[in-house]
Amino acid sequence: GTTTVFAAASLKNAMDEIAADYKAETGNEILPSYAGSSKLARQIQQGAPAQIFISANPGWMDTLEKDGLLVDGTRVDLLLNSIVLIAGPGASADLSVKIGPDTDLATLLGDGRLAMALVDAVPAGIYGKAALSSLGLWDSVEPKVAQADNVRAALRLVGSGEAPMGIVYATDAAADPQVRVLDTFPADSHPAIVYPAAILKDGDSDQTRAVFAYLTSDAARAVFKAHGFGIAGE
Amino acid sequence: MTDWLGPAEWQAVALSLKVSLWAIGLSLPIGILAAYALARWDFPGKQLLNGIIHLPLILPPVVTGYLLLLSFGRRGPVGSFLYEWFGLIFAFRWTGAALAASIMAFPLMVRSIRLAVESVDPKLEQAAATLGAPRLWVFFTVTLPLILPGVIAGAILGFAKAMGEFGATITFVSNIPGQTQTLPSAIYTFLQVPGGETQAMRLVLVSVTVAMGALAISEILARRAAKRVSGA
Amino acid sequence: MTDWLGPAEWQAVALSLKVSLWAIGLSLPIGILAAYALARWDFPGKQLLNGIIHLPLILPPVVTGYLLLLSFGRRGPVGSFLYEWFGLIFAFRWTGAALAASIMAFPLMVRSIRLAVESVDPKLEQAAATLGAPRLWVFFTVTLPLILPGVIAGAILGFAKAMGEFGATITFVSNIPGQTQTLPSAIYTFLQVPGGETQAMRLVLVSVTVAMGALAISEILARRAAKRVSGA
Amino acid sequence: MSLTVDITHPLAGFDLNVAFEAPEGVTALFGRSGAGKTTVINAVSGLLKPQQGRILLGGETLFDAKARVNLPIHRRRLGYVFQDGRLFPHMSVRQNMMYGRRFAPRGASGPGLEEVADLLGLTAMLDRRPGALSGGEKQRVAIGRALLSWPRMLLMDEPLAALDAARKEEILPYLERLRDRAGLPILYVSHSMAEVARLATSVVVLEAGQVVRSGPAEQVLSDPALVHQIGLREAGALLPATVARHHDDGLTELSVSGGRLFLPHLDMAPGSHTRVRILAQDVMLALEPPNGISALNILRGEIVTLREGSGPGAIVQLQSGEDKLLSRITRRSAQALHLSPGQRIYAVIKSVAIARGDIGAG
Amino acid sequence: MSLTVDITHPLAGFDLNVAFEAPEGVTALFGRSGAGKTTVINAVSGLLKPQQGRILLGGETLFDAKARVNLPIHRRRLGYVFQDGRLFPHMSVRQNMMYGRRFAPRGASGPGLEEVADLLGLTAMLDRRPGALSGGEKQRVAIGRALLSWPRMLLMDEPLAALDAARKEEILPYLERLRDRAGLPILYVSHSMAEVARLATSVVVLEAGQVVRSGPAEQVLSDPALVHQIGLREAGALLPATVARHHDDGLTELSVSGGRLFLPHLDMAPGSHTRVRILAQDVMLALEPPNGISALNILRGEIVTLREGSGPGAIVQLQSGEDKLLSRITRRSAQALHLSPGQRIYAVIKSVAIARGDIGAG
Ligand SMILES: Nc1ncnc2c1ncn2[C@@H]1O[C@H](COP(=O)(O)OP(=O)(O)OP(=O)(O)O)[C@@H](O)[C@H]1O
Ligand SMILES: Nc1ncnc2c1ncn2[C@@H]1O[C@H](COP(=O)(O)OP(=O)(O)OP(=O)(O)O)[C@@H](O)[C@H]1O
Ligand code: MOO
Ligand SMILES: [Mg+2]
Ligand SMILES: [Mg+2]
Repeated sequence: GTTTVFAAASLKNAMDEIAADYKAETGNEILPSYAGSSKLARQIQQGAPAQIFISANPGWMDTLEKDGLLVDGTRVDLLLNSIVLIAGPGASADLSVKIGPDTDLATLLGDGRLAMALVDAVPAGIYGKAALSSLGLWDSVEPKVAQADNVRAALRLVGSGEAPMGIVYATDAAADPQVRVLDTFPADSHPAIVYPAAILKDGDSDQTRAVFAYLTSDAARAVFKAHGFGIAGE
Repeated sequence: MTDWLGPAEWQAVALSLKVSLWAIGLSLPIGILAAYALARWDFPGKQLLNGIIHLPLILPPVVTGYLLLLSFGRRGPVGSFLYEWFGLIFAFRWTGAALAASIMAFPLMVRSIRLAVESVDPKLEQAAATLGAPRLWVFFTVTLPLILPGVIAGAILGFAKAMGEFGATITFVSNIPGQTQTLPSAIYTFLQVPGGETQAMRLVLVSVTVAMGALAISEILARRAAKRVSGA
Repeated sequence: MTDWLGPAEWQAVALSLKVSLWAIGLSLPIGILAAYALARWDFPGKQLLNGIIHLPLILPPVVTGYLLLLSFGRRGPVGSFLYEWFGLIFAFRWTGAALAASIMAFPLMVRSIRLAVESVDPKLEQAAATLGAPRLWVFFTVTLPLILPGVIAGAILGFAKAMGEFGATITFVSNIPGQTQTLPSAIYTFLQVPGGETQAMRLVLVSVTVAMGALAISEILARRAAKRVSGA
Repeated sequence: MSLTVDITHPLAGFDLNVAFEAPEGVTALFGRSGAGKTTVINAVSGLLKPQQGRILLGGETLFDAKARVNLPIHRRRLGYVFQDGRLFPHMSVRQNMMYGRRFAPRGASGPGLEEVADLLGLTAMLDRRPGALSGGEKQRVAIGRALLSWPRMLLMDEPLAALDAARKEEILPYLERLRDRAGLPILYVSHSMAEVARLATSVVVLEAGQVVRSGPAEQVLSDPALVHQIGLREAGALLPATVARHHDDGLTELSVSGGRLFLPHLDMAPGSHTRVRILAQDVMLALEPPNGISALNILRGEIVTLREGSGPGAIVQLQSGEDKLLSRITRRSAQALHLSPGQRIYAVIKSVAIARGDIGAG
Repeated sequence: MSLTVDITHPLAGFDLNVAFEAPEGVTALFGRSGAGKTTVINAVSGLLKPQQGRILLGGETLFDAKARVNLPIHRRRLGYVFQDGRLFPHMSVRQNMMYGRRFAPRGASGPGLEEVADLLGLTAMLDRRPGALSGGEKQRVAIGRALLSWPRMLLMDEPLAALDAARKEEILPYLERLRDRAGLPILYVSHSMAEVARLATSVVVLEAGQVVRSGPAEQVLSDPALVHQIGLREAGALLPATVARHHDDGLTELSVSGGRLFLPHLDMAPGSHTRVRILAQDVMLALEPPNGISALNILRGEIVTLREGSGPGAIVQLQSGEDKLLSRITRRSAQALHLSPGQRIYAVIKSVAIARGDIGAG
């Protein structure tokens, strides 16, 4: 049998690997469907044939929970992530930035742009804005922000040299040799970046529970870690 | 080639072709009818129909997909009706992808065909009528052959659009490999993850190749049709 | 109305209009030229040109945006050339949004116009030549007026597409309020957050209203042009 | 089967206001360019919906504005040869010609493709497309297409204008045979008086949308008042005639009410009725029967009217037997011969001037 | 300015293979439907690029396959009146007619819009679009458009086919004046022998793509061998004539080499040269000069040849002065009069049979 897992797009590499492992181990298939968390959540609201949902955004999981679409008690915080400030290929090698309330990010940017995901809509952008705000940097930086529709697009803006710097997930930055991580935002500068997971009411079955259990198994955690994620609760 | 693309990717290619061909095949007759009606008839609500046909072009695809999800989804009014009466399910099936593709391609098809209809000289249709041919016969033996270049152009535009459609599809039917993961969805997914660009570009290449092939065929067909129409 | 939409949203409406009008205005002449060339001339690489023009339709918009970024970005070969020689910058500017919109709209425009060119009887152009008119004059006084309905159809298709374009635009020039935040970007943003639907639908309504207005105007213009062409 | 037309319709320069009765046979619509001929035919065919009036064919109402009757075009079954061709560009000549055949009702009959293609000289080009045909070839295909739909009536708008004299000579007798054999009524527009005189049983003269004269061809064409409408060179009389006998030297003798006429051999049985056209300009007048002259045909008559024109010409109308003849001579001759109404006179007609083309089997 | 055409081009049914010289004046292309007339004109205009050969106009090479010369259409400046109209549908009649004017080179001159519109009866419809014109009106606009472009030469493909006799009568003299005044050469296609005879200085007869006869109009038209090509009814001779004087009763006296002819008043100064056409069927033969007959014109002649046709007719060619006349009579008459070559004879010609339309100012 197959189990359909709706997963935030940024989980693709890790989930593909886990699905392959799972199949090798059990012979059963995990069918992942990747898209933005908001899309997936809406589809679940409309009765999508998914059994498990992993969101990059606790907000959408809250919505589904309120709608009563989750199997009670199955929601867990599965993964953690952090956001980092990155520089592109154009930046001089000795550029180093330490993020703090005194960082003059606006000056560092010059007439360049700071690439972020949509700061009011996409999780990575929301976290980034929260971090900059709490550090008191937002007001000076805001006019220089270029918002992309997702983290990868923001990463690409930096990687291609279009924007000198950007704010992205650590997982994304780690995988792109074009960019260099300047610094990680302090964990307390923004709400914890967690990826909640849950079993959906329509999809509850033994098999689903087995897959869900596998996702929290050590084997799966190792894979997630290898892709740069943190494990919630560790 | 089989090595070059993984099975999931081949699946996406096959699915995209299936979805696009069905999308065009089924919507073409309706498109021709709509184009003919807009070009030749006057009826109340004509401008409204024209506007509705253009909507998918005007709206961001995500919105179209969202509206499709709301109306054709399992819980949506149209979706539940179709399911109860005809057993038709669109949501999260390849049929839904085809529906999304055909709706996105529809305005392109209709415009092309409508232009072609408008350039057919009604005098020829009148001549056919004086020879005793009823309207429908005139349509199939005179009008349709004469608008064929426009129909082909519309079909190929629509096919290309269907092959490239992504926003509405992923929003409406999600991105489930083998079921609703079309080429563009697969490309999108690759672009979402670190290091996915190369794989994405490989799929882009496949997509471009398929579409170019279709384009070339359509050009040949259209040229042949146009030659017939010019009467030489 | 001013209360109904916030200033940022008004900005988005105004920007979308500006971007779409520029996109169509500037690409229309090129579109007419390309359509004419494809319809009437034979030259090496014709099929290639045809293919390239259709690419933005075939590719998922994100890919088009990405390719635009690679070539028209500051470091891109075309982008750096244009900057050095003409001081033109596309990245993060509304000009880039217009470029993206025009490239996405281009295949739609070209197809419509090309169909119209193909339905112009070359005998009329020949007649003009026998009266002493050089080619360019023939084009502007005979061909162009006769293809006007097609040009208008192409322009309105393109305009509608430009108003709805989102994927390529946001990927290429991102989303900077007042600079590159067009209506679709704003709509998309609202749709990303739980509970944003109402606001999104408000903007959808604005977008639909604007586009329907444009559509209605184009219908009137096209009808007038078609009436002239029919010679009555 | 007769056609009744009584319609009013506004046009650019004037109102079309036409009422006439077209009896069996060929009714010619005659009039200057822009007089409204095509418009009338369009109304009969159903392509134009007149503002007012009605159109009846053989008792059936095709159109009646008051009764809101408007028979659809395809149910009228009128074979229309358009002034502007209108061939289907995407079909071969054969397909064009056979297009209407399947709509002929069961039991209908008419000429076959081979026969018509042969008549029209199209046999060699049946598989070509109309785009690469010459002007006259296109026109012939259009004629064939209308004939082969086996219509109840033919509407022909200058069908022979683009054709050479020889081809016309082949097609005209065929139309005559159709008219006579199938009783096929024909509404015929032509600028050529020769065609009209030959084919028409009845003539309707239009001027700026109004009927200025209509009636049997013999009457209309020999009306001296219409000479200027018809054109000086084309004016002439139509005479009913009977084939008397065939002579060994190839001449055919016809008897007309005023005497005998000799013509090049006619392929008609003795006793059959026909009519001949004698152009006013082909009739000389002589006070005495001339001798030693190559003209074989001399009819005795009496001058009815003598109309002097504005120029140096004069039109003389003669009574010869029961028929009226027209003669166009110079005023000088009229004076030299002291012509006056009531005078006895001889009309000298060159036999060959009564050309084959002017003999209708009517 | 003379035109030299020598081209080869493959067509659907045969190869076009045409060589002729068109001197100043009007050259008529005559031939049956599908003979290749339009194709020749297209080649001259540049619309068709012949496979082989060359085309020269007044010493300038328009086309030369070997030398790879092919002057672009718009630089040829030949006013083409198409067989199929080709009006610009989106322009008013006025705009259509004035379209070519701006391309006339500096220093060129020609008729004005008012003059041409008046001649063609288009003044009232200058602001209408071609779509709502009648067939003949369209054709007239096409003629006007070509004239008003002030071309170096006119190419006219059946320009008058859709027009009524009266309108033709107005346009033909105008074309003659153009031909004479501006020395404008005209290549003219027509199925009407009357038009050809009236206008043409030289005639080229085409048959299935080949030139079967070409030369000065007088020679070609009075060649008894071509009677069947031209059509029996249209055969006739062209005679050069000089205006002798005008009589008070409205007749004009012409002198031809064989004697005198009387015609309805001609608007030409005494002494001016012209030519008259005498149809074979309008010429009767008499052994003695007849008396008391309305025919004014009697020429003395001598029989040159006597050709009996397959039918009951015979074509007699006469020498009258320096000119040759044709007469078409019945065999019976020929026998009754004992006609034989060398015989002295009188040709009786009805004065009015030499119609205005057949007098060219050539
Ligand atoms: N659609 C129309 N609207 C208004 N007027 C028209 C329309 N079509 C034709 N006319 C005018 O009506 C008049 C009669 O046109 P019609 O075509 O009946 O003439 P016709 O007798 O057939 O002439 P022709 O011998 O030149 O073909 C013309 O003056 C023409 O300009
Ligand atoms: N494009 C073409 N390709 C091949 N054959 C052609 C083409 N156009 C015309 N023909 C043929 O060439 C022949 C000559 O055509 P053309 O148009 O010159 O005739 P025409 O003498 O003008 O006849 P008409 O008096 O009927 O107009 C015709 O038999 C015609 O079918
Ligand atoms: O695709 Mo996400 O929801 O922006 O990680
Ligand atoms: Mg007409
Ligand atoms: Mg021709």
